[in-house]
Parts: sequence; C-alpha cells; structure tokens
Amino acid sequence: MMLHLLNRSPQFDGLYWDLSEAFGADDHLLLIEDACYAALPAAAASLAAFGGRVSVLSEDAESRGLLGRLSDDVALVDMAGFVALTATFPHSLSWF
Amino acid sequence: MMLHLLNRSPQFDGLYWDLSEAFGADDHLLLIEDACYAALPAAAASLAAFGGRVSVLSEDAESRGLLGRLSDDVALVDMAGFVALTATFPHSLSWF
Amino acid sequence: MQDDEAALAADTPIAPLDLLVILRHPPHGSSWLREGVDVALVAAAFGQSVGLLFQGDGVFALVEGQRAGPLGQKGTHAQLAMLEMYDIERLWVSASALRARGLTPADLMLPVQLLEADALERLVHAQPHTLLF
Amino acid sequence: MQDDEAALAADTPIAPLDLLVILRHPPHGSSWLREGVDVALVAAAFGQSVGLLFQGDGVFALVEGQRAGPLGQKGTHAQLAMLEMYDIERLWVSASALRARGLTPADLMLPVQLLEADALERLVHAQPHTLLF
Amino acid sequence: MLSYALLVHAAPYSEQGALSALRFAQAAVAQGHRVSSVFFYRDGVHNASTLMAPPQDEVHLAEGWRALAQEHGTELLVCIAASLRRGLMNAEEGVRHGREAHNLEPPFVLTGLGQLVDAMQANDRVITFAP
Amino acid sequence: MLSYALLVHAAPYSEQGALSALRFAQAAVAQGHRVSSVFFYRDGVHNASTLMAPPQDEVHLAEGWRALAQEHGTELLVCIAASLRRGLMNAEEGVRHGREAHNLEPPFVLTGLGQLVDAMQANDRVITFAP
Repeated sequence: MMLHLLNRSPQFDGLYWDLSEAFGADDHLLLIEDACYAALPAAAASLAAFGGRVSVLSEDAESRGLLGRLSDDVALVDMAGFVALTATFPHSLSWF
Repeated sequence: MMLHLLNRSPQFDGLYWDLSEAFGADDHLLLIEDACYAALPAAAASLAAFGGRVSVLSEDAESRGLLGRLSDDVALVDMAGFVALTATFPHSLSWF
Repeated sequence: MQDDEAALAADTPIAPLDLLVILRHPPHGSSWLREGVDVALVAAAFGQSVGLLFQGDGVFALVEGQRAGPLGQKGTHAQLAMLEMYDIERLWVSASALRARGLTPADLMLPVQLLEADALERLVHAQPHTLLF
Repeated sequence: MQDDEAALAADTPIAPLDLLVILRHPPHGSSWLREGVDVALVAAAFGQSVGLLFQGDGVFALVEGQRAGPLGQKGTHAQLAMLEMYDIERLWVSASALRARGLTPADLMLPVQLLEADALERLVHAQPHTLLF
Repeated sequence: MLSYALLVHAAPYSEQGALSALRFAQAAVAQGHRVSSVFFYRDGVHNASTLMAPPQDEVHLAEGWRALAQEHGTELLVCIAASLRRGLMNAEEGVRHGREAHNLEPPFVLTGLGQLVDAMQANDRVITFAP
Repeated sequence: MLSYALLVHAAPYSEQGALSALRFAQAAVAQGHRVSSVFFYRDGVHNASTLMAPPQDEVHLAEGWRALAQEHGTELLVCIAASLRRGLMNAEEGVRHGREAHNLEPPFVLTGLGQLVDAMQANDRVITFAP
C-alpha cells in the first residue's frame, strides 16, 4: 500500500505514465499543486490508470479556482487529510 | 523569419505542440540541451510539425552520446553556428 | 465577460506591439506566470504597447474564481485584474489550449481573443519583441 | 554488455533493498540525475543495499558513448561507471521507457534488468525506502 | 503519533513546493506527529538563506522553518555539497573558502547526504517536496 | 557585427541553461559580436552570488560572468525584486534590510525590470536561456 504524491499538470504526461507503471491495486494518488488540474473532467484520460483511487488537495484546488469544476470521482482532502493519508499509507513516493 | 530555441526533451509534448502553433513556414528550430533527444529517430513524431527545418547543437548531442544516432534530416551546428543562426534570423524565441 | 469571443479571422491584420509576452506556465505552482506578468506591467509602465498570449497551461491563469493560496501565496489573478489599468488590453488565448482543458471564454475572468494556430503564428511573427514565460 | 537482457518473470521474487532510487530525469540538462546518484552512492558507502530504477528520460543516463560537456560539465556517465565499486549492482530499467526511445540494452553502458510494468510495480512495492530524482 | 522526515528540493518563491512542505510540517505537528528533520537538497538549500528578504505581504519561508525548529525541535539539515556550489555557506565554510560573508546560520545546519540516509532509517515516514 | 542582450532564467549548477548562456556569450564575442548585457531573472539571479563555491573541477559560473564583463564590457544586470526574495543582495540592500552580510558585488548590478525593457530596445538580438 503506497501513497503517490503528484504535483505537475497533466501536460507532463510522461510523468503520469511513469507513475502508472509503478501504481499498485491498493495504492492511492494525491494531486497537489499544479496536479490539481488533472482533476478537471477534461483531463480524465490522465487519471484513467488510477481507477478512482485519487484525491486532490482542497486548498490547492481552491486557490486555482477549481472547486465546483472537478470530476466527481476525485475526493477532496484538506491539509490535515493529506497528513492523515501519509499516516495511513506506510510508504509515500513523490512524482515530479 | 524566426529562430526557435528549444531545450526540453520530447517528454514535454505540450511544449512541442505550443511551439508548433507558433512555427512559421520560414522559421527554423534549434534543439539544445535536453531537446537533443528529439533528434533521435524514435522521436521523429515530435519534430514532424517542423518539416525538416531543424538543427541540433552538436556539443550537446555529443556529450549525451547521440552523435551517430541522430535522424538524417536534423542538421548539426556547433556553438559558432548557433550564434550564426541568431544573427541570420532577425528574431529568436526560446521555448522551455 | 466577453466582448469578442470570435476567433480572429484569417485576414485580420495584426498590428505590431512593442512587446508580446507569451505565458505558458500555470499559475500558483510556480512563479513563472507572476514574474512574466511583472515584465509586461513594467514595460507598459514605461509606455510600451504590450500584449499577452496565453498558451498551454497558461490559460489556467485566466480561470475565474481564483484566490490567494494558504500562507498568502498571491497567485496572479489580482495582477491580471490590474492589466487594464496599465493599458494592457490585448489578451490572446490559444483556442486549442482552451479546448484541450475543457474551458470556454465564459470560464475566464477577462475578455480575450481566441486564436487558432494560423492566427497565433501570424501574431507571433508580427511582433518585434517576444518573451516567453 | 548484457548478462541478462530478459524481462523479469512474473513470479520472480524481488528482495527488498535498504534504498531504491528511481531516476526519471535525463542527464546533462540538469543536475537531477547526478544528485540522485550521489544519494545512492552515499547510502551504499554507509553500508546500505541500494538499487537504481531508470524510468522515463532517466534511461538516457545509460546511453553508451557519453562524455563530459563543454566547460567541463561532468555528466553522470563517470559516476555510473563507479557503481560497481560501491556494490550497486542492481540496475533496473523500465522496458517501456527504453522501447519508446528506440533503445535496446545493447545501447547501454552497463548491464541492466528490464522491467515490464507489472514487475516494475512489484519492485517499487517491495522496497521500504524509495526516493525519486 | 509518527515521526516524519521531509526532503525539500524546491527553491523558495520560484515553486510552490517549499511552501507545501512548510504547510505540511505545520499540519503534521498540529496533529501530534513529530517532524524530526527537514533535509534541504538541490535548489531547496536556498530556503536556508539569511539574506532572503521577501516582500512584507508574502510568507517569509526561512522564518517559517526557523519557527518550526524553535517550537518543535525540528532539525533543519542542509546538504553541504548542494549548498556550496549554489552559494550557501555558514561562517565556518565562509572562513574556509576565504569569503568575508556567510548566509547560513543555526538552526540551519550544513551537513552531508549521510544525514539524509540516517533520517530515512530513523523516521516512520519520509515525504519529498519538489519543484 | 550585432549587439546582443541575454536573458538568463536558469539557476547555476541545477540546470544547463546558465552554462549554455555563458558558452553562447563567449562564442558571440569570439565572432566579433557585442554582448552588451546579460539580465539575470528568476533563479538565474543566483549566478551572481559571491558565495558560490563549486568543486575545483567544475566551471565557476560567477567567475565566467565576471570575466565576460571585464574583458568585453558586458553589463551584468540582476533583477532586484527577483533577487531579494531569493536571498541575493548587495552591500546597500544589506544595510537597508539590516543584514550583516551581502552576496552580490560589482560587476553584477542590482537593477529593475525596466533595464530589461531597455535592453530589448537597445540591442539587435535578445536570447533567452532558461531551465
């Protein structure tokens, strides 16, 4: 069980591909910083490999004006939830 | 007539796309730094929009071990040739 | 918010400006956009005619409803709201960049002119000075 | 140069190491790769078992025939040539990354083990500590 | 209650990563976790500069890190090799390199990559913040 | 013979862009062109640091820029707003900000973005080097 942190926009699709190669069935993906844009419905293809096991950091989505625009299957977590995810998952890996 | 400078690998395909939107019929593209990898035959699709009007900086290709591996339709220029290109073209634009 | 949503027609002439700034980076995640707009504002304050072209993730800078981030990260929306005060009124957006991100001009905080690739190429080639951020 | 070009079979067990370093950035254009390998070398010098996984543009670090750049930019090939001296002998390469770049193990300066996506996932999940550069 | 080490590669003000790391550290200690150490590497070393002078209406990152160290005992470890080439040095290195100035002071400490290796072993979690 | 201004966004040692810019400048003057000014912006400001201490077998970028200024009269302009937040200041700014040290000295000069605008008008070519 692994938590993957991602901070780049879907423009970096080579990065999303590399992450998908390492992503396991029990893993979770947290979108932070510019990766929030991957949670827009138009970017759904960039998250297809992660099968709904995706959250987005609410404060980063909010500052970007994205609240209310996000895909339904991406969960919102606040900074406390970010910390909680890192506590729940024994390992974290940051992709950038 | 414009000289476009590009320094990122073909992984940044959004960048190559944006450049292609701005690229004109009399323009030229010079690949420097990690953009040298775009001159590999396997990356030919990333240069398709630039119709053979592409050069690569030889010292950057050489340090990366790419001499002898490059596409035939990409010209090699040395650093003096880089300067000469910027002198020939009245405008230069760097993409990164 | 739009006074002109139409794409630039193929035969519309494009007047050269003193400076065109191309903005390709998304806001908030880095300071590229902010420091690019700073150059535009300073050039305008020096009396130059300045235009902005939003390409790639740069179009996200125009999304309506942005705010300062936690810890007071300022973002760029407040800066962009000042453009008119600096007489920077020519704002162009790559139509393909907007489409690819599922956005329309109605999602944007400022009126812009959409450019298809042909017009975008003509715009860039009409300018004596262009910087990209 | 290869002692084992075969992809890792689906049932091959993967032993955990003390540290796995994933290298995704190309050499020369930035110092990501060099500073990532530095971490691997220091961990190995401290007696840890260390493996390297090359993904994405990181596979370019292994291309044979690299040399120092102008102005003495060192690159990473000399560093990689020292791996064996530090007992870093487990070098994995994403098979898809290599294929996408038109490279084969014969183009590489060191013997590596190719990993298809399934095996790559198992490798990453078998490690207690992984850093990415 | 877990112990965390953070690894910060992101330059201050150029990218959000340094701010994200500071936010994360503050949230972690607020939840009762311990942030034992922050290791600054690559352009992240600039977070330690005593000469950082951001506009008054922006976060002062170096101050934020110092407050974390003072209030929660977090070690602020800065890679010495990454620092020297990028222009960060403490008083001792300033003397060694014949400079009249320095721009790194406690609680930031110049140290080697071995400390990063140690921090990975000694903590329950290692979280990386990058540009 | 043309006059050039260079715009450098790339941090020293982290990315190749700063080296590329220096190489280009040297090649341009070798061909008889004039490199009137180099403007350092964003993380490129770190090229100006007096505290840069790279390993002896690596290029010393700040030295390279200083040599260019001394031998060819190139102005080395460093954006003041970009510098202060990132921890670069000259003696005057050091005093103004109550610091005991500074890490930027002539021939590097702290200046505003207006000088970049001027340099674009005053030179035949402007070439950007980025990370």
